[in-house]
Amino acid sequence: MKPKTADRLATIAFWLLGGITVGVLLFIILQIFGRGILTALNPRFLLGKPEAMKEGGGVLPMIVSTLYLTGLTLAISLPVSLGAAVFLSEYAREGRLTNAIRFCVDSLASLPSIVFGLFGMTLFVIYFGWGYSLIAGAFTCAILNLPTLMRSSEESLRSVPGTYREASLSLGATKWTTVRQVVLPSATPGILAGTMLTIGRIIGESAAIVYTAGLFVRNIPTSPMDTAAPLAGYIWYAQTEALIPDFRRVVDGGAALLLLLVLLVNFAARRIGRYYQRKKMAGGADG
Amino acid sequence: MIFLFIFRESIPAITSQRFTLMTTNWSPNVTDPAAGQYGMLAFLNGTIFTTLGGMVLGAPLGIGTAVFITRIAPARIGGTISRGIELLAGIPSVIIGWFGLTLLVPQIARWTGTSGYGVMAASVVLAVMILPTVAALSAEALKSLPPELEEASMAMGATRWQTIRCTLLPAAKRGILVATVLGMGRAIGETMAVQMVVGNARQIAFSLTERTSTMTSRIITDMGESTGVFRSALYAQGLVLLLLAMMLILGVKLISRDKRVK
Amino acid sequence: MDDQRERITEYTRKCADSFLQETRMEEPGPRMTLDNLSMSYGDFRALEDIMLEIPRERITAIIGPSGCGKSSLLRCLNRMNDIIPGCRVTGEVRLDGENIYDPGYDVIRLRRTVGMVFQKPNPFPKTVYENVAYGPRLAGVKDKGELNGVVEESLKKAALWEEVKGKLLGPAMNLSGGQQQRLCIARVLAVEPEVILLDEPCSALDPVATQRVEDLLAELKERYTMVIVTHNMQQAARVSDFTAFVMIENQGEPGEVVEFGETNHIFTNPADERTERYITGRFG
Amino acid sequence: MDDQRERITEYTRKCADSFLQETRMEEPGPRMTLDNLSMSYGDFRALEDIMLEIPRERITAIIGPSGCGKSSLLRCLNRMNDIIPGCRVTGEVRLDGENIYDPGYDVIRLRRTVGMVFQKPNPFPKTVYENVAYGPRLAGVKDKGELNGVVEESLKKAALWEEVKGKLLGPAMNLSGGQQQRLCIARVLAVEPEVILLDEPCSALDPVATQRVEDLLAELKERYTMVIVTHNMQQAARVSDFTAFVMIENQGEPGEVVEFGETNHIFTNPADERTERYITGRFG
Amino acid sequence: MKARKDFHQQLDELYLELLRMANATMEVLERTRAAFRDVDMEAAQSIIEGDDEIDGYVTRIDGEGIKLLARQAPVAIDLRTIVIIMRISQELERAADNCVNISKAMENMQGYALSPWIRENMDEMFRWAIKIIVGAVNAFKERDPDMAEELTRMDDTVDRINREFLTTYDRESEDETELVVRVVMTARFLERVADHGVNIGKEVRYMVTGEFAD
Amino acid sequence: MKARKDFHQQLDELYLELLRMANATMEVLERTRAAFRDVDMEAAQSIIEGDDEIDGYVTRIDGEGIKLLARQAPVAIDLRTIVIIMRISQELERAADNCVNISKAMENMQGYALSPWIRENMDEMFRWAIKIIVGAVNAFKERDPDMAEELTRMDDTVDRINREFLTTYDRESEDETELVVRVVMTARFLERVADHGVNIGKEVRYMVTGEFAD
Ligand SMILES: Nc1ncnc2c1ncn2[C@@H]1O[C@H](COP(=O)(O)OP(=O)(O)OP(=O)(O)O)[C@@H](O)[C@H]1O
Ligand SMILES: Nc1ncnc2c1ncn2[C@@H]1O[C@H](COP(=O)(O)OP(=O)(O)OP(=O)(O)O)[C@@H](O)[C@H]1O
Ligand SMILES: [Mg+2]
Ligand SMILES: [Mg+2]
Ligand SMILES: O=P([O-])([O-])[O-]
Repeated sequence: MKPKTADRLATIAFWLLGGITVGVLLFIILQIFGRGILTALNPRFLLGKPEAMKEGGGVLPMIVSTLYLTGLTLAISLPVSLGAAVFLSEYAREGRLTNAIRFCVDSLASLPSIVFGLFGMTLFVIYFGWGYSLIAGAFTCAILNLPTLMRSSEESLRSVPGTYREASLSLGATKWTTVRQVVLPSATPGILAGTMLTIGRIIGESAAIVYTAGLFVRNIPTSPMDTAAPLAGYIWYAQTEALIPDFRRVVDGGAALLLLLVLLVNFAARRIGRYYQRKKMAGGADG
Repeated sequence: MIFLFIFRESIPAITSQRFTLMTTNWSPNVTDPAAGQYGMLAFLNGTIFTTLGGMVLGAPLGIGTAVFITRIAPARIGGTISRGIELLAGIPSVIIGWFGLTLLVPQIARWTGTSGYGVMAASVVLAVMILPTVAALSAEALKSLPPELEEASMAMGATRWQTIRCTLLPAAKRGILVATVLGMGRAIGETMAVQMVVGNARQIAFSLTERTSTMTSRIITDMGESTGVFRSALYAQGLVLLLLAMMLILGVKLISRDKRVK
Repeated sequence: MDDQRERITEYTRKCADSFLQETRMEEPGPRMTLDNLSMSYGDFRALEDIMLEIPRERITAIIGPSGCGKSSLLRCLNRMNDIIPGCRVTGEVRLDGENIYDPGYDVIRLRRTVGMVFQKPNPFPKTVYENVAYGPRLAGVKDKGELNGVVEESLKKAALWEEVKGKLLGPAMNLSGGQQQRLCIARVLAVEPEVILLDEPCSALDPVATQRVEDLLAELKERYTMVIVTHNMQQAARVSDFTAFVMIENQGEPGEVVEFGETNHIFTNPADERTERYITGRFG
Repeated sequence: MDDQRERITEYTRKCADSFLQETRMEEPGPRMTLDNLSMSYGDFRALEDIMLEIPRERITAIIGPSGCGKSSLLRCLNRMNDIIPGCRVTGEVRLDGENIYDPGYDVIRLRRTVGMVFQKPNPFPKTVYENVAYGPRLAGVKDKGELNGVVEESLKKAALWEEVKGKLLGPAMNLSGGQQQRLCIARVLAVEPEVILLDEPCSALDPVATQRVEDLLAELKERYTMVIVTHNMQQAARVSDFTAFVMIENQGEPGEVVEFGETNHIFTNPADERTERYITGRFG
Repeated sequence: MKARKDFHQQLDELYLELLRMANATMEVLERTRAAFRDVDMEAAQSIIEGDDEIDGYVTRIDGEGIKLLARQAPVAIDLRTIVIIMRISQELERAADNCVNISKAMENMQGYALSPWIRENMDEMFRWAIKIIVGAVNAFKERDPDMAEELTRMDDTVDRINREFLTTYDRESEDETELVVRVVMTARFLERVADHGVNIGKEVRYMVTGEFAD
Repeated sequence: MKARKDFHQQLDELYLELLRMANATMEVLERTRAAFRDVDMEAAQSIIEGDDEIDGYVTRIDGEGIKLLARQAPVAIDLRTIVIIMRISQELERAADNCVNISKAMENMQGYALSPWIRENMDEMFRWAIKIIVGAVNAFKERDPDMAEELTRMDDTVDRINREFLTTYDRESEDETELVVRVVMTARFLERVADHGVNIGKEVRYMVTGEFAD
């Protein structure tokens, strides 16, 4: 009977552990939405301009900054990382060099983002003299995310079964055609998943951008050289400096908004991914 | 390239302050950076202390949750929880930090009669931060175990707990270890949330409720105003973080290489 | 010439044991009896009214087209179906007279008495030794010497000892597919079962490894009652003493046992026309 | 009675075509000729001095124990070995007289002439239609109508049209294993090859799907020269017209062709004793 | 689901080949009957020479049967069919051999006059033997297991006439001993032919039912 | 690598069973020879009754052979061995049947006196026929394909003696016609026995070499 008793006890213990996690999860999500959802969806907050010292500021420029930054970062990092990934997985001969590259990339990937922030500030903001600007933030974020993006893309390219390549080659396709027609399309879901994670990371990123893109702006940034204030950084700023009288409202609302944004992006990316894959699957050789 | 850059930037600090980097005295001088003292031992200690705290709380919880959602809970509940965990992973760290600040710190303050800032708060926040990483990756490791293993064990007359303990956990050991190490990486590198609750004192913490700083929180705090050797000292901290990161990577590599052999 | 004849006579006389006795082996009594067994997955009825007797110390093969319920049937015999949510079983399965579906029946004991080997070799990711020692350990055997003995004996019974005795402490995953499958059999033997169920044990193996496993089964049948599910009719023909042919009459209906009998008979002269059509490849 | 006899006579007379002619088919000329072919992976010599003639519009099976170099031999025939780093080939392989290893030989054209089907069904993760249209598209066919025609025809040749005509735009991955393998064959047929190489095309399929693919091969052999590598001797016996038995004499030595001849002959009366030992399962 | 088209086609082919052989055998029987009736030595000679055709069938059927056994691993009815076809072809060949024997015996009967009794009875035997072979072939064609009994019954008649030759005729006839011996032997050969027919019937029964005849 | 232990054991078993049958058949032949020599009616009767034993062998060997064909999908030498064992068992059975025929013929010879010439020549034929069967069985046991030729040569002697019975004896003997017929037929039966031996030799050749005899 002993094993059976142990079995029963263990089951209870695991239910408890699971319960705690669910509790934490529910608590946080409910708290975020409970506190901030009304503020977040308030048009004045959503579409208003921020106030430095007064109550009642909005966050529109921050939202725009976030989206702008995300777009810019992806525009920089996606092509580079994809190119590198294709090179590494399809063309480069396995050897010391590729392994060294991979090791560096892996190390970079696990470097705390604040170090990138430091680096970005020194290089882009001061050395290049771009000042706090979207472009500096975007480059920093791009470098920050490049390793993840590249490795996840490479992984998904690698996980495309070799049999696809063989099949394509044996039908008389060239290597480049094979990559374009078969390998990339079938790696798309993996690449997209990596991209989605990256987007989430950019939206939520604060450490790397507060001293590169900027902390606070009143106007909606338009040019890449403008100073910007992505939402996550702004929240941090608002609560550490506590200069705004209703900073709690701003932070709560901002948190809810951020969460919504993350959810939205996830959802959209999934949609796009599915659509793209379907198109690719049905699409012809020239697609 | 980035390594080189960081290394070069930290040279001034290393050369000029060779002996003081490993002390606890951190008294930067903003106007004349060269005159300040830049001992980072306190922050190193803070980093390790908070990380360990986070791990002790977060890892068992994460692994337990992973087992729960993959093997114990009915499929529907398990699925819902794991989707929730993914969501938790997507919550920006500032928000978690904000919660730590507004809910946790006052609670701790009330219980212990201190300010509430400090290692304990930071550990709890970190535990929450790494929970999704550990839980999701461990769950993945458990899920990717061939179902035949479980069947084999059950077919030999093992109870569910015996199966989990003697077969599934050992089989997923490497995946779980990797999950834990990655969670640890996240804990070490975490900046904002920790900075918000750790108290940012320039002292070594000997108890759970003392204020202290971690290396990352110190960088973010001082980054805006640093120049010269001061900034270089921040870079030196970055370098230490980098080395830690590389060690972790090597660790993960070793673990997973093992796996490939077997 | 007469000399030659003498030699031939002598030669044949040597074969003292009568051929007659060997070929007509006496019918062994049943070890397990399925009585009116039906099972469903949720609303889907997979098997209906199965009546079957599994003869003692013989190999019984279950053959039939894909999806007819062979695996489901097999898994009823050691209640591995209990794990599958929504799976319901009615009717009786008697093991040495006792109904294993009785509420009070000890499932853990049942699964040690009725061992199982799966389609894909599935050794635990442990050493060879630990794989075999797993079952005895579960049962509480702690003594090192005793464990060693059980491991060695089980591996010998599984015709694997010679091949692995040098790598007992090496990972089981490093063995070849065929060796892994024999290891899984050894692992089952270590818990001293009386019946062994095998669900397509060779379908993931190449022909050479398959041959090895088949040879092993032929050796084991002296001491164990075995039930083997196989897709491969030639395999059923080669290894089994008795064969049950299961099929579904019409799409969506439950599987039923169309014919059960001596393998010799089934493969030379089946009684049911559907069996004949199936084994000669004349379906559809 | 005489009446009955008359009916029998009539019945047999109906079979006008002479049995004699059918059974003794005239030897077809070779489509591909391997001349002194050797190949190595780095330092390891996998095959040595292979001489072989692949008869036109017949199925040639390559059998032999695991690791003897069957797959390597097959992949020499359409230079799929070029992809493997460190792989070197010497000797000649002539396709209709031209040596495909000549420096100037167009590999892309070769691979369209000598198509290949692999062990595991490997359709592209596209629709059924796109899988078949892949090859023609590569060749520059753009016209929708023409493509449709090629797709339909190829699927029909592969005996798959009836099963998939409703799901042409559904994902190929949703097909069953056997259907996927026939789709892969259709995909090859769409580029209008003359020779088709098949590397254990049924080893991942269940017996029913295997049967289907074998039937398909029997139909295709009227128009295509086929070479099939198989682990399964019974399969070689069933489907092929000619059989080559490859083996390694001693561990570490390269593989060689021990015997090549009509399948009938190999399986009833092989000339080489090693072949006999192998096919009757008497090795080792 | 399964098809095994190729194999079953080849099996049908083999089946037809045996029917063709049966046809040829029946023709030989008829020709032997006519040759005996008309004491036609030329016809007898051509029967002896034509035996190669029958032997050719046996070689082909044996080769093809072995080939199918080796290549197709047949079971149940398919296996029985192949084995039995090979066996029936042997029975037919031996039946035809007996025709050759009769033809050879006829050579030695040259110059003797055959009494009407002999002619009548021998022709009767021929008729029955042929009837039995036709019935056996028919049973094979129709896959009729029940014909075996009827054939056995018909064989009784053949046996009866044979016994008449063997007991009544050889005691009472005043023919030359040599002629008597030939005639008795011819009767005996025909009796063998009928026996082969009966064997075929039994083999058909086994082929269809899978039960060996007692 | 491969083993197929079980199958090859069963095949050996079948091989031995055929040798046992051959033994029994040779015994029957010897007993028939003795019975004929001693005109021992009781022995003849016991031979007729003992035929069931031989038939039992055939049934068992057939059943076992079919079983192995159905279950083991044999090829090459294994396949040929099984098919040929089944065939040889049939040849042996028919050889034994001829012994039964001789025994039955003896019943009708009761009361006649056999001339020494007949006795001698018939015993000579018996000796040769037995020699041929022994040689054939030996060829089977030793898997010797070359024996076939020697058997054919030995068969010539049997044929020669048979022809003597058939041409010289039946013309010149003054025995009663009935006796002549029996004696000639007995010779003929022995000739058949020898033929079956020759057939066995050919079948052994096929079994070993895979080539059908011409
Ligand atoms: N867990 C399950 N839930 C629902 N239906 C199931 C489940 N397992 C099997 N089935 C269904 O039960 C039927 C019988 O399945 P089973 O696996 O026993 O067939 P099988 O004869 O073993 O087939 P195969 O030869 O393909 O292994 C099938 O129709 C299958 O779809
Ligand atoms: N890419 C490679 N690099 C080095 N050696 C190889 C490679 N591919 C195969 N070999 C070796 O070449 C030999 C022949 O391999 P091949 O795959 O042709 O054998 P095979 O007869 O097809 O075996 P199987 O039946 O297991 O598929 C083997 O010893 C194998 O280890
Ligand atoms: Mg199954
Ligand atoms: Mg291969
Ligand atoms: O050939 P038979 O001896 O059977 O007439």
